Amino acid sequence: MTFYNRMKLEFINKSENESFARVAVASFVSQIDPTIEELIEIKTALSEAVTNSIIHAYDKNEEGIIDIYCTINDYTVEMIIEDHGIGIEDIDQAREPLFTSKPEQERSGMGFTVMETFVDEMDVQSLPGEGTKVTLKKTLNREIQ
Amino acid sequence: MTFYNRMKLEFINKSENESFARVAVASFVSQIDPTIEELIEIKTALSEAVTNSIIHAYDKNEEGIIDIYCTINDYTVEMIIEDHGIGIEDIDQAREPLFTSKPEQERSGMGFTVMETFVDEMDVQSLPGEGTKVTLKKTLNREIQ
Amino acid sequence: MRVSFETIDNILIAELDGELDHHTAKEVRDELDKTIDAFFIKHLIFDFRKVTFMDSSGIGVIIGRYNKIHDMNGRVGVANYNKYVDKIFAVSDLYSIIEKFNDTDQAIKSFSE
Amino acid sequence: MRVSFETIDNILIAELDGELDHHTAKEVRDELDKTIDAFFIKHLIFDFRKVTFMDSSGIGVIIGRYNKIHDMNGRVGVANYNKYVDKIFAVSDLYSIIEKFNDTDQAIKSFSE
Ligand SMILES: Nc1ncnc2c1ncn2[C@@H]1O[C@H](COP(=O)(O)OP(=O)(O)O)[C@@H](O)[C@H]1O
Ligand SMILES: Nc1ncnc2c1ncn2[C@@H]1O[C@H](COP(=O)(O)OP(=O)(O)O)[C@@H](O)[C@H]1O
Repeated sequence: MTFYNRMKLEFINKSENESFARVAVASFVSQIDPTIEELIEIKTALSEAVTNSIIHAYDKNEEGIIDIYCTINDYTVEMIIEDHGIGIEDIDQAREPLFTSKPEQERSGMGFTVMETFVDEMDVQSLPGEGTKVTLKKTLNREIQ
Repeated sequence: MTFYNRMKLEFINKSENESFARVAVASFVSQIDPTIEELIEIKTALSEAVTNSIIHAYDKNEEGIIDIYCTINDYTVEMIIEDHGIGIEDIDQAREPLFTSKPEQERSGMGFTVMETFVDEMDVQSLPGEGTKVTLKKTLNREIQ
Repeated sequence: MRVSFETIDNILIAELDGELDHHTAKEVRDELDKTIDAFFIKHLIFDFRKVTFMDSSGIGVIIGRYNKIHDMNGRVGVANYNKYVDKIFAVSDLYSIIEKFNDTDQAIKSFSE
Repeated sequence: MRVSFETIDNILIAELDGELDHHTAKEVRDELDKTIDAFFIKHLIFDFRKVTFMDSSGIGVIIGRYNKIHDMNGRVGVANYNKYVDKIFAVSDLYSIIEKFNDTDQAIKSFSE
Protein backbone atom coordinates (compact mmCIF):
# COMPACT_ATOMS: atom_id res chain seq x y z
CA MET A 1 0.00 0.00 0.00
CA THR A 2 1.34 3.40 -0.96
CA PHE A 3 1.17 6.20 1.55
CA TYR A 4 0.56 9.64 0.13
CA ASN A 5 0.23 12.96 1.89
CA ARG A 6 1.07 16.55 1.18
CA MET A 7 1.00 19.92 2.86
CA LYS A 8 2.10 23.47 2.29
CA LEU A 9 3.41 25.87 4.87
CA GLU A 10 3.56 29.60 4.24
CA PHE A 11 5.11 32.07 6.67
CA ILE A 12 6.87 35.40 6.87
CA ASN A 13 10.63 35.97 7.01
CA LYS A 14 11.08 36.11 10.78
CA SER A 15 13.92 34.09 12.24
CA GLU A 16 11.54 32.72 14.92
CA ASN A 17 9.98 30.70 12.10
CA GLU A 18 13.13 28.64 11.51
CA SER A 19 12.42 26.41 14.48
CA PHE A 20 8.68 26.46 13.74
CA ALA A 21 9.32 25.18 10.20
CA ARG A 22 11.54 22.39 11.52
CA VAL A 23 8.95 21.23 14.05
CA ALA A 24 6.10 21.35 11.52
CA VAL A 25 7.95 19.40 8.83
CA ALA A 26 9.32 16.88 11.36
CA SER A 27 5.80 16.27 12.66
CA PHE A 28 4.51 15.76 9.12
CA VAL A 29 7.33 13.42 8.12
CA SER A 30 6.96 11.37 11.31
CA GLN A 31 3.80 9.91 9.71
CA ILE A 32 6.06 7.48 7.84
CA ASP A 33 8.13 6.57 10.93
CA PRO A 34 11.58 7.85 10.06
CA THR A 35 14.48 6.90 12.31
CA ILE A 36 15.68 9.62 14.69
CA GLU A 37 18.74 9.85 12.46
CA GLU A 38 16.70 10.45 9.30
CA LEU A 39 14.54 13.02 11.08
CA ILE A 40 17.55 15.04 12.23
CA GLU A 41 19.02 14.94 8.72
CA ILE A 42 15.74 16.18 7.23
CA LYS A 43 15.41 18.93 9.85
CA THR A 44 18.98 20.10 9.32
CA ALA A 45 18.72 20.30 5.52
CA LEU A 46 15.35 22.07 5.77
CA SER A 47 16.73 24.51 8.33
CA GLU A 48 19.52 25.54 5.94
CA ALA A 49 17.12 26.28 3.09
CA VAL A 50 14.62 28.17 5.27
CA THR A 51 17.41 30.18 6.89
CA ASN A 52 18.76 31.12 3.48
CA SER A 53 15.39 32.49 2.39
CA ILE A 54 15.13 34.44 5.64
CA ILE A 55 18.65 35.89 5.50
CA HIS A 56 19.40 36.31 1.82
CA ALA A 57 16.13 36.65 -0.10
CA TYR A 58 14.62 39.80 1.36
CA ASP A 59 15.78 43.20 2.56
CA LYS A 60 16.14 43.56 6.28
CA ASN A 61 12.94 45.53 6.78
CA GLU A 62 10.92 44.03 3.96
CA GLU A 63 8.20 41.50 4.77
CA GLY A 64 8.68 38.46 2.57
CA ILE A 65 6.84 35.17 2.19
CA ILE A 66 8.50 31.77 2.35
CA ASP A 67 6.68 28.62 1.17
CA ILE A 68 7.44 25.02 2.02
CA TYR A 69 5.76 22.32 -0.05
CA CYS A 70 6.17 18.91 1.54
CA THR A 71 5.08 15.71 -0.16
CA ILE A 72 5.30 12.16 1.13
CA ASN A 73 5.15 9.42 -1.47
CA ASP A 74 5.60 6.02 0.07
CA TYR A 75 8.98 6.39 1.80
CA THR A 76 10.19 9.40 -0.17
CA VAL A 77 9.98 12.90 1.27
CA GLU A 78 10.19 15.88 -1.06
CA MET A 79 10.52 19.39 0.34
CA ILE A 80 10.42 22.49 -1.84
CA ILE A 81 11.50 25.69 -0.11
CA GLU A 82 10.60 28.74 -2.13
CA ASP A 83 10.93 32.49 -1.74
CA HIS A 84 10.12 35.45 -3.97
CA GLY A 85 13.17 37.49 -3.12
CA ILE A 86 16.31 38.73 -4.86
CA GLY A 87 17.35 35.38 -6.30
CA ILE A 88 20.86 34.09 -6.96
CA GLU A 89 23.01 35.41 -9.84
CA ASP A 90 25.50 32.56 -10.01
CA ILE A 91 24.07 29.32 -8.66
CA ASP A 92 27.26 27.28 -9.20
CA GLN A 93 29.25 29.77 -7.15
CA ALA A 94 26.57 29.88 -4.43
CA ARG A 95 26.69 26.10 -4.08
CA GLU A 96 30.46 26.05 -3.52
CA PRO A 97 31.51 25.23 0.04
CA LEU A 98 32.50 28.34 2.04
CA PHE A 99 31.07 30.80 -0.50
CA THR A 100 28.93 33.40 1.24
CA SER A 101 27.75 36.86 0.30
CA LYS A 102 27.23 37.75 3.98
CA PRO A 103 30.54 37.09 5.81
CA GLU A 104 29.91 40.21 7.94
CA GLN A 105 26.90 38.38 9.43
CA GLU A 106 29.13 35.41 10.24
CA ARG A 107 27.55 33.18 7.62
CA SER A 108 29.81 30.24 6.94
CA GLY A 109 28.86 29.59 3.32
CA MET A 110 28.17 25.96 4.24
CA GLY A 111 24.37 25.97 3.84
CA PHE A 112 24.11 24.26 0.45
CA THR A 113 26.92 21.84 1.33
CA VAL A 114 25.13 20.76 4.50
CA MET A 115 21.88 20.27 2.56
CA GLU A 116 23.69 18.04 0.08
CA THR A 117 25.28 16.09 2.93
CA PHE A 118 21.98 15.27 4.61
CA VAL A 119 19.56 14.51 1.77
CA ASP A 120 19.73 12.31 -1.34
CA GLU A 121 19.01 14.96 -3.95
CA MET A 122 19.19 18.73 -4.04
CA ASP A 123 18.11 21.02 -6.86
CA VAL A 124 18.45 24.81 -6.82
CA GLN A 125 16.54 27.04 -9.21
CA SER A 126 16.77 30.80 -9.01
CA LEU A 127 16.17 33.89 -11.07
CA PRO A 128 17.56 37.29 -10.00
CA GLY A 129 14.65 39.48 -8.95
CA GLU A 130 12.20 36.57 -9.03
CA GLY A 131 13.24 34.31 -6.20
CA THR A 132 14.77 30.98 -5.30
CA LYS A 133 13.40 27.45 -5.17
CA VAL A 134 15.32 24.66 -3.46
CA THR A 135 14.12 21.07 -3.84
CA LEU A 136 15.32 18.49 -1.32
CA LYS A 137 14.54 14.79 -1.64
CA LYS A 138 15.22 11.97 0.74
CA THR A 139 14.09 8.36 0.66
CA LEU A 140 13.91 6.64 4.02
CA ASN A 141 15.72 3.36 4.42
CA ARG A 142 12.96 0.79 4.91
CA GLU A 143 15.40 -2.01 5.75
CA ILE A 144 16.36 -0.34 9.02
CA GLN A 145 12.78 0.20 10.21
CA MET B 1 6.93 46.09 21.79
CA THR B 2 4.30 44.35 19.73
CA PHE B 3 5.01 40.87 18.49
CA TYR B 4 3.53 40.00 15.12
CA ASN B 5 3.77 36.81 13.13
CA ARG B 6 1.59 34.86 10.77
CA MET B 7 1.56 31.60 8.88
CA LYS B 8 -0.71 29.51 6.74
CA LEU B 9 -0.92 25.75 6.68
CA GLU B 10 -2.58 23.89 3.83
CA PHE B 11 -3.08 20.14 3.83
CA ILE B 12 -5.34 17.39 2.51
CA ASN B 13 -8.23 15.76 4.37
CA LYS B 14 -6.39 12.80 5.85
CA SER B 15 -7.00 12.07 9.52
CA GLU B 16 -3.24 11.70 10.06
CA ASN B 17 -3.09 15.47 9.61
CA GLU B 18 -5.13 16.17 12.74
CA SER B 19 -2.15 15.60 15.01
CA PHE B 20 0.18 17.29 12.50
CA ALA B 21 -1.97 20.43 12.56
CA ARG B 22 -1.96 20.48 16.36
CA VAL B 23 1.82 20.16 16.57
CA ALA B 24 2.42 22.82 13.90
CA VAL B 25 0.07 25.39 15.47
CA ALA B 26 1.35 24.65 18.98
CA SER B 27 4.92 25.19 17.83
CA PHE B 28 3.96 28.48 16.18
CA VAL B 29 2.01 29.74 19.19
CA SER B 30 4.81 28.81 21.58
CA GLN B 31 6.68 31.85 20.23
CA ILE B 32 4.66 33.97 22.68
CA ASP B 33 5.24 31.62 25.62
CA PRO B 34 1.75 30.39 26.42
CA THR B 35 1.23 28.41 29.61
CA ILE B 36 0.87 24.64 29.18
CA GLU B 37 -2.79 25.18 30.03
CA GLU B 38 -3.32 27.75 27.27
CA LEU B 39 -1.48 25.57 24.77
CA ILE B 40 -3.69 22.55 25.49
CA GLU B 41 -6.80 24.70 25.18
CA ILE B 42 -5.64 26.06 21.81
CA LYS B 43 -4.72 22.60 20.55
CA THR B 44 -8.06 21.13 21.62
CA ALA B 45 -10.16 23.85 19.97
CA LEU B 46 -8.07 23.65 16.80
CA SER B 47 -8.36 19.87 16.75
CA GLU B 48 -12.17 20.10 16.80
CA ALA B 49 -12.29 22.48 13.85
CA VAL B 50 -9.77 20.53 11.76
CA THR B 51 -11.51 17.24 12.52
CA ASN B 52 -14.84 18.73 11.42
CA SER B 53 -13.38 19.74 8.06
CA ILE B 54 -11.90 16.27 7.65
CA ILE B 55 -15.08 14.39 8.62
CA HIS B 56 -17.93 16.57 7.46
CA ALA B 57 -16.72 18.77 4.60
CA TYR B 58 -15.74 16.27 1.93
CA ASP B 59 -16.98 12.97 0.55
CA LYS B 60 -15.18 9.91 1.81
CA ASN B 61 -13.10 9.38 -1.33
CA GLU B 62 -12.79 12.98 -2.40
CA GLU B 63 -9.48 14.78 -1.87
CA GLY B 64 -10.16 18.09 -0.17
CA ILE B 65 -7.98 20.95 1.00
CA ILE B 66 -8.05 22.39 4.51
CA ASP B 67 -6.39 25.72 5.31
CA ILE B 68 -5.32 27.06 8.66
CA TYR B 69 -4.43 30.75 8.90
CA CYS B 70 -2.73 31.56 12.18
CA THR B 71 -1.89 35.08 13.27
CA ILE B 72 -0.18 36.24 16.43
CA ASN B 73 -0.75 39.85 17.41
CA ASP B 74 0.89 40.66 20.69
CA TYR B 75 -0.70 38.10 23.02
CA THR B 76 -3.71 37.32 20.86
CA VAL B 77 -3.82 34.22 18.70
CA GLU B 78 -6.29 34.02 15.82
CA MET B 79 -6.82 30.77 13.97
CA ILE B 80 -9.00 30.49 10.88
CA ILE B 81 -9.80 26.94 9.81
CA GLU B 82 -11.29 26.83 6.35
CA ASP B 83 -12.48 24.14 3.97
CA HIS B 84 -14.13 24.22 0.55
CA GLY B 85 -16.56 21.39 1.18
CA ILE B 86 -20.31 20.92 1.50
CA GLY B 87 -20.86 23.69 4.03
CA ILE B 88 -23.47 23.87 6.81
CA GLU B 89 -27.18 24.49 6.07
CA ASP B 90 -28.22 25.55 9.58
CA ILE B 91 -25.33 26.98 11.57
CA ASP B 92 -27.39 27.60 14.74
CA GLN B 93 -28.46 23.98 14.82
CA ALA B 94 -24.89 22.77 14.13
CA ARG B 95 -23.59 24.79 17.08
CA GLU B 96 -26.05 23.24 19.52
CA PRO B 97 -24.46 20.82 21.99
CA LEU B 98 -25.02 17.17 21.02
CA PHE B 99 -26.22 17.95 17.50
CA THR B 100 -24.43 15.78 14.96
CA SER B 101 -25.22 14.69 11.43
CA LYS B 102 -22.93 11.67 11.79
CA PRO B 103 -24.12 9.69 14.85
CA GLU B 104 -23.39 6.44 12.97
CA GLN B 105 -19.69 7.42 13.06
CA GLU B 106 -19.95 7.93 16.83
CA ARG B 107 -19.60 11.69 16.56
CA SER B 108 -20.72 13.29 19.81
CA GLY B 109 -21.95 16.61 18.43
CA MET B 110 -19.75 18.37 20.98
CA GLY B 111 -17.15 19.85 18.60
CA PHE B 112 -18.41 23.43 18.49
CA THR B 113 -19.21 23.39 22.21
CA VAL B 114 -15.67 22.30 23.06
CA MET B 115 -14.24 25.03 20.80
CA GLU B 116 -16.35 27.62 22.62
CA THR B 117 -15.25 26.25 25.98
CA PHE B 118 -11.54 26.56 25.22
CA VAL B 119 -11.17 29.85 23.34
CA ASP B 120 -12.42 33.39 23.94
CA GLU B 121 -14.25 33.91 20.67
CA MET B 122 -15.65 31.62 18.01
CA ASP B 123 -17.22 32.62 14.72
CA VAL B 124 -18.65 30.17 12.17
CA GLN B 125 -19.32 31.14 8.58
CA SER B 126 -20.56 28.64 6.06
CA LEU B 127 -22.31 28.44 2.71
CA PRO B 128 -23.79 25.17 1.44
CA GLY B 129 -21.69 23.97 -1.49
CA GLU B 130 -19.01 26.58 -0.82
CA GLY B 131 -17.39 25.57 2.43
CA THR B 132 -16.95 26.46 6.07
CA LYS B 133 -14.74 28.95 7.87
CA VAL B 134 -14.29 28.80 11.63
CA THR B 135 -12.48 31.64 13.40
CA LEU B 136 -11.08 31.00 16.86
CA LYS B 137 -9.53 33.73 18.99
CA LYS B 138 -7.74 33.52 22.28
CA THR B 139 -5.79 36.12 24.20
CA LEU B 140 -3.13 34.79 26.53
CA ASN B 141 -3.19 35.93 30.11
CA ARG B 142 -0.04 38.02 30.51
CA GLU B 143 -0.42 38.35 34.28
CA ILE B 144 0.21 34.64 34.80
CA GLN B 145 3.40 34.51 32.73
CA MET C 1 -2.68 5.45 20.69
CA ARG C 2 -2.21 2.11 22.44
CA VAL C 3 -4.77 0.34 24.59
CA SER C 4 -3.82 -2.25 27.19
CA PHE C 5 -6.31 -4.36 29.08
CA GLU C 6 -6.64 -5.94 32.48
CA THR C 7 -9.61 -7.87 33.83
CA ILE C 8 -10.55 -8.25 37.47
CA ASP C 9 -13.48 -10.65 37.84
CA ASN C 10 -16.12 -9.26 35.49
CA ILE C 11 -14.54 -5.81 35.21
CA LEU C 12 -12.48 -4.74 32.19
CA ILE C 13 -9.94 -1.99 32.74
CA ALA C 14 -8.81 -0.30 29.53
CA GLU C 15 -5.69 1.83 29.83
CA LEU C 16 -5.42 4.34 26.99
CA ASP C 17 -1.92 5.57 26.11
CA GLY C 18 -1.27 8.54 23.82
CA GLU C 19 -3.49 10.99 21.93
CA LEU C 20 -7.19 10.27 21.57
CA ASP C 21 -8.53 12.10 18.53
CA HIS C 22 -10.69 11.22 15.51
CA HIS C 23 -7.73 9.54 13.79
CA THR C 24 -6.87 7.25 16.69
CA ALA C 25 -10.50 6.74 17.81
CA LYS C 26 -11.11 4.07 15.17
CA GLU C 27 -8.38 1.72 16.34
CA VAL C 28 -9.27 2.31 20.00
CA ARG C 29 -12.91 1.49 19.27
CA ASP C 30 -11.97 -1.70 17.42
CA GLU C 31 -9.62 -2.83 20.20
CA LEU C 32 -12.24 -2.17 22.86
CA ASP C 33 -15.10 -3.93 21.06
CA LYS C 34 -12.94 -6.95 20.25
CA THR C 35 -11.92 -7.29 23.90
CA ILE C 36 -15.40 -6.64 25.31
CA ASP C 37 -16.78 -9.36 23.04
CA ALA C 38 -13.98 -11.83 23.76
CA PHE C 39 -14.18 -11.78 27.54
CA PHE C 40 -17.20 -12.32 29.76
CA ILE C 41 -17.14 -8.89 31.31
CA LYS C 42 -19.88 -6.76 32.75
CA HIS C 43 -18.33 -3.41 33.72
CA LEU C 44 -15.81 -1.19 31.95
CA ILE C 45 -13.29 1.27 33.41
CA PHE C 46 -11.37 3.73 31.22
CA ASP C 47 -7.97 4.58 32.69
CA PHE C 48 -6.83 7.95 31.30
CA ARG C 49 -3.51 8.15 33.20
CA LYS C 50 -1.43 8.01 30.02
CA VAL C 51 -3.71 10.06 27.77
CA THR C 52 -1.73 13.10 26.61
CA PHE C 53 -4.48 14.66 24.52
CA MET C 54 -8.21 14.21 23.99
CA ASP C 55 -10.83 16.09 22.01
CA SER C 56 -14.57 15.42 21.61
CA SER C 57 -13.84 12.32 19.50
CA GLY C 58 -13.13 10.66 22.87
CA ILE C 59 -16.73 11.33 23.96
CA GLY C 60 -18.01 9.33 21.01
CA VAL C 61 -15.74 6.42 21.91
CA ILE C 62 -16.92 6.38 25.53
CA ILE C 63 -20.63 6.74 24.78
CA GLY C 64 -20.43 4.06 22.07
CA ARG C 65 -18.95 1.62 24.58
CA TYR C 66 -21.45 2.74 27.24
CA ASN C 67 -24.31 1.76 24.94
CA LYS C 68 -22.81 -1.71 24.53
CA ILE C 69 -22.12 -2.25 28.25
CA HIS C 70 -25.42 -0.71 29.33
CA ASP C 71 -27.31 -3.16 27.11
CA MET C 72 -25.75 -5.92 29.22
CA ASN C 73 -26.67 -4.09 32.45
CA GLY C 74 -23.07 -3.14 33.16
CA ARG C 75 -21.60 0.14 34.40
CA VAL C 76 -18.91 2.35 32.85
CA GLY C 77 -16.39 4.48 34.75
CA VAL C 78 -13.59 6.91 33.93
CA ALA C 79 -10.52 7.44 36.11
CA ASN C 80 -7.21 9.31 36.29
CA TYR C 81 -8.00 12.04 33.80
CA ASN C 82 -6.71 15.61 33.84
CA LYS C 83 -8.69 18.83 34.12
CA TYR C 84 -8.95 19.40 30.35
CA VAL C 85 -10.50 15.98 29.82
CA ASP C 86 -12.74 16.68 32.84
CA LYS C 87 -13.90 19.92 31.19
CA ILE C 88 -14.83 18.06 28.00
CA PHE C 89 -16.64 15.35 30.00
CA ALA C 90 -18.51 18.02 31.97
CA VAL C 91 -19.73 20.12 29.01
CA SER C 92 -20.77 16.90 27.27
CA ASP C 93 -22.91 15.97 30.27
CA LEU C 94 -21.11 12.64 30.31
CA TYR C 95 -21.37 12.31 34.07
CA SER C 96 -25.12 11.74 33.78
CA ILE C 97 -24.37 8.25 32.45
CA ILE C 98 -20.69 7.56 33.19
CA GLU C 99 -19.27 7.32 36.73
CA LYS C 100 -16.20 9.36 37.66
CA PHE C 101 -13.45 7.99 39.90
CA ASN C 102 -10.16 9.38 41.15
CA ASP C 103 -8.35 6.15 40.38
CA THR C 104 -9.01 2.66 39.07
CA ASP C 105 -8.90 1.08 42.57
CA GLN C 106 -11.85 3.20 43.62
CA ALA C 107 -13.69 2.24 40.45
CA ILE C 108 -12.97 -1.47 40.91
CA LYS C 109 -14.16 -1.29 44.51
CA SER C 110 -17.40 0.41 43.50
CA PHE C 111 -18.08 -2.00 40.64
CA SER C 112 -17.30 -5.07 42.79
CA GLU C 113 -19.92 -4.28 45.41
CA MET D 1 19.34 28.66 23.57
CA ARG D 2 21.09 29.25 26.89
CA VAL D 3 24.82 29.58 27.47
CA SER D 4 26.47 28.96 30.82
CA PHE D 5 30.08 29.67 31.57
CA GLU D 6 32.85 28.28 33.72
CA THR D 7 36.45 29.42 33.85
CA ILE D 8 39.43 27.30 34.86
CA ASP D 9 42.57 29.42 35.02
CA ASN D 10 42.71 31.13 31.62
CA ILE D 11 40.28 28.71 29.95
CA LEU D 12 36.64 29.61 29.32
CA ILE D 13 34.20 26.72 29.00
CA ALA D 14 30.93 27.68 27.30
CA GLU D 15 28.13 25.15 27.69
CA LEU D 16 25.46 25.60 25.01
CA ASP D 17 21.97 24.38 25.85
CA GLY D 18 19.18 24.00 23.24
CA GLU D 19 18.96 24.61 19.50
CA LEU D 20 21.72 26.50 17.72
CA ASP D 21 20.34 28.00 14.52
CA HIS D 22 20.44 31.41 12.84
CA HIS D 23 17.75 32.75 15.18
CA THR D 24 19.55 31.78 18.39
CA ALA D 25 23.08 32.42 17.01
CA LYS D 26 22.80 36.15 17.66
CA GLU D 27 22.21 35.87 21.39
CA VAL D 28 24.84 33.14 21.73
CA ARG D 29 27.39 35.33 19.94
CA ASP D 30 26.59 38.31 22.16
CA GLU D 31 26.82 36.24 25.34
CA LEU D 32 30.14 34.74 24.26
CA ASP D 33 31.75 38.03 23.24
CA LYS D 34 30.63 39.76 26.42
CA THR D 35 32.14 37.02 28.55
CA ILE D 36 35.35 36.69 26.52
CA ASP D 37 35.90 40.45 26.90
CA ALA D 38 35.03 40.54 30.61
CA PHE D 39 37.40 37.82 31.78
CA PHE D 40 41.11 37.49 31.18
CA ILE D 41 40.90 34.28 29.27
CA LYS D 42 43.12 32.80 26.61
CA HIS D 43 41.48 29.56 25.44
CA LEU D 44 37.86 28.68 24.69
CA ILE D 45 36.08 25.33 24.89
CA PHE D 46 32.59 24.81 23.45
CA ASP D 47 30.66 22.13 25.35
CA PHE D 48 27.93 20.72 23.08
CA ARG D 49 26.53 18.17 25.55
CA LYS D 50 23.14 19.89 25.75
CA VAL D 51 22.84 21.01 22.11
CA THR D 52 19.73 19.36 20.65
CA PHE D 53 20.06 20.81 17.15
CA MET D 54 22.67 22.66 15.11
CA ASP D 55 22.85 23.78 11.49
CA SER D 56 25.60 25.66 9.65
CA SER D 57 24.80 28.85 11.58
CA GLY D 58 26.78 27.20 14.40
CA ILE D 59 29.88 27.14 12.19
CA GLY D 60 29.72 30.91 11.85
CA VAL D 61 29.48 31.30 15.63
CA ILE D 62 32.51 29.07 16.23
CA ILE D 63 34.71 30.59 13.52
CA GLY D 64 33.82 34.12 14.63
CA ARG D 65 34.97 33.31 18.18
CA TYR D 66 38.02 31.49 16.83
CA ASN D 67 39.12 34.67 15.03
CA LYS D 68 38.88 36.59 18.30
CA ILE D 69 40.71 34.02 20.41
CA HIS D 70 43.31 33.32 17.74
CA ASP D 71 44.20 37.04 17.63
CA MET D 72 45.15 36.68 21.30
CA ASN D 73 47.19 33.53 20.57
CA GLY D 74 44.61 31.29 22.25
CA ARG D 75 43.20 27.91 21.16
CA VAL D 76 39.59 26.86 20.58
CA GLY D 77 38.17 23.38 21.19
CA VAL D 78 34.84 21.60 20.79
CA ALA D 79 33.67 18.71 22.97
CA ASN D 80 30.73 16.39 23.62
CA TYR D 81 28.99 16.79 20.30
CA ASN D 82 26.91 14.17 18.47
CA LYS D 83 27.54 12.63 15.05
CA TYR D 84 25.34 15.11 13.16
CA VAL D 85 27.27 18.07 14.53
CA ASP D 86 30.48 16.17 13.77
CA LYS D 87 29.36 15.75 10.15
CA ILE D 88 28.75 19.49 9.83
CA PHE D 89 32.13 20.27 11.44
CA ALA D 90 33.83 17.81 9.10
CA VAL D 91 32.33 19.06 5.80
CA SER D 92 33.10 22.63 6.92
CA ASP D 93 36.75 21.68 7.40
CA LEU D 94 36.48 23.12 10.90
CA TYR D 95 39.00 20.67 12.31
CA SER D 96 41.79 22.41 10.43
CA ILE D 97 41.56 25.28 12.94
CA ILE D 98 39.47 23.97 15.88
CA GLU D 99 40.57 21.11 18.13
CA LYS D 100 38.21 18.20 18.78
CA PHE D 101 37.91 16.56 22.18
CA ASN D 102 35.76 13.75 23.56
CA ASP D 103 34.96 15.70 26.70
CA THR D 104 35.80 18.98 28.40
CA ASP D 105 38.29 17.38 30.84
CA GLN D 106 40.42 16.27 27.95
CA ALA D 107 40.23 19.76 26.43
CA ILE D 108 41.12 21.43 29.73
CA LYS D 109 44.07 19.11 30.17
CA SER D 110 45.37 19.83 26.68
CA PHE D 111 44.92 23.61 27.01
CA SER D 112 46.60 23.67 30.47
CA GLU D 113 49.85 22.14 29.28
N1 LIG E 1 17.20 32.01 -0.92
C1 LIG E 1 18.27 32.73 -1.34
N2 LIG E 1 18.09 33.95 -1.90
C2 LIG E 1 19.15 34.67 -2.33
N3 LIG E 1 20.43 34.26 -2.24
C3 LIG E 1 20.68 33.04 -1.68
C4 LIG E 1 19.61 32.24 -1.21
N4 LIG E 1 20.15 31.09 -0.73
C5 LIG E 1 21.48 31.19 -0.89
N5 LIG E 1 21.80 32.37 -1.47
C6 LIG E 1 23.18 32.82 -1.83
O1 LIG E 1 24.04 31.70 -1.85
C7 LIG E 1 25.11 31.89 -0.93
C8 LIG E 1 25.56 30.57 -0.34
O2 LIG E 1 24.54 30.02 0.46
P1 LIG E 1 24.90 29.00 1.62
O3 LIG E 1 25.78 27.91 1.08
O4 LIG E 1 23.64 28.55 2.26
O5 LIG E 1 25.79 29.83 2.65
P2 LIG E 1 25.40 31.00 3.69
O6 LIG E 1 23.92 31.02 3.89
O7 LIG E 1 26.14 30.64 4.91
O8 LIG E 1 25.88 32.27 3.06
C9 LIG E 1 24.59 32.89 0.08
O9 LIG E 1 25.61 33.58 0.74
C10 LIG E 1 23.74 33.79 -0.82
O10 LIG E 1 24.54 34.73 -1.50
N1 LIG F 1 -16.53 21.89 8.29
C1 LIG F 1 -17.80 21.42 8.26
N2 LIG F 1 -18.39 21.13 7.07
C2 LIG F 1 -19.65 20.67 7.02
N3 LIG F 1 -20.42 20.45 8.10
C3 LIG F 1 -19.90 20.72 9.32
C4 LIG F 1 -18.57 21.21 9.45
N4 LIG F 1 -18.32 21.39 10.78
C5 LIG F 1 -19.44 21.03 11.42
N5 LIG F 1 -20.41 20.63 10.56
C6 LIG F 1 -21.78 20.17 10.90
O1 LIG F 1 -22.06 20.60 12.23
C7 LIG F 1 -22.40 19.47 13.04
C8 LIG F 1 -21.97 19.70 14.47
O2 LIG F 1 -20.56 19.78 14.56
P1 LIG F 1 -19.82 19.45 15.93
O3 LIG F 1 -20.44 20.24 17.02
O4 LIG F 1 -18.36 19.66 15.72
O5 LIG F 1 -20.13 17.92 16.19
P2 LIG F 1 -19.61 16.57 15.50
O6 LIG F 1 -18.39 16.87 14.68
O7 LIG F 1 -19.31 15.66 16.63
O8 LIG F 1 -20.74 16.09 14.62
C9 LIG F 1 -21.72 18.30 12.37
O9 LIG F 1 -22.32 17.07 12.71
C10 LIG F 1 -21.91 18.66 10.88
O10 LIG F 1 -23.20 18.33 10.44
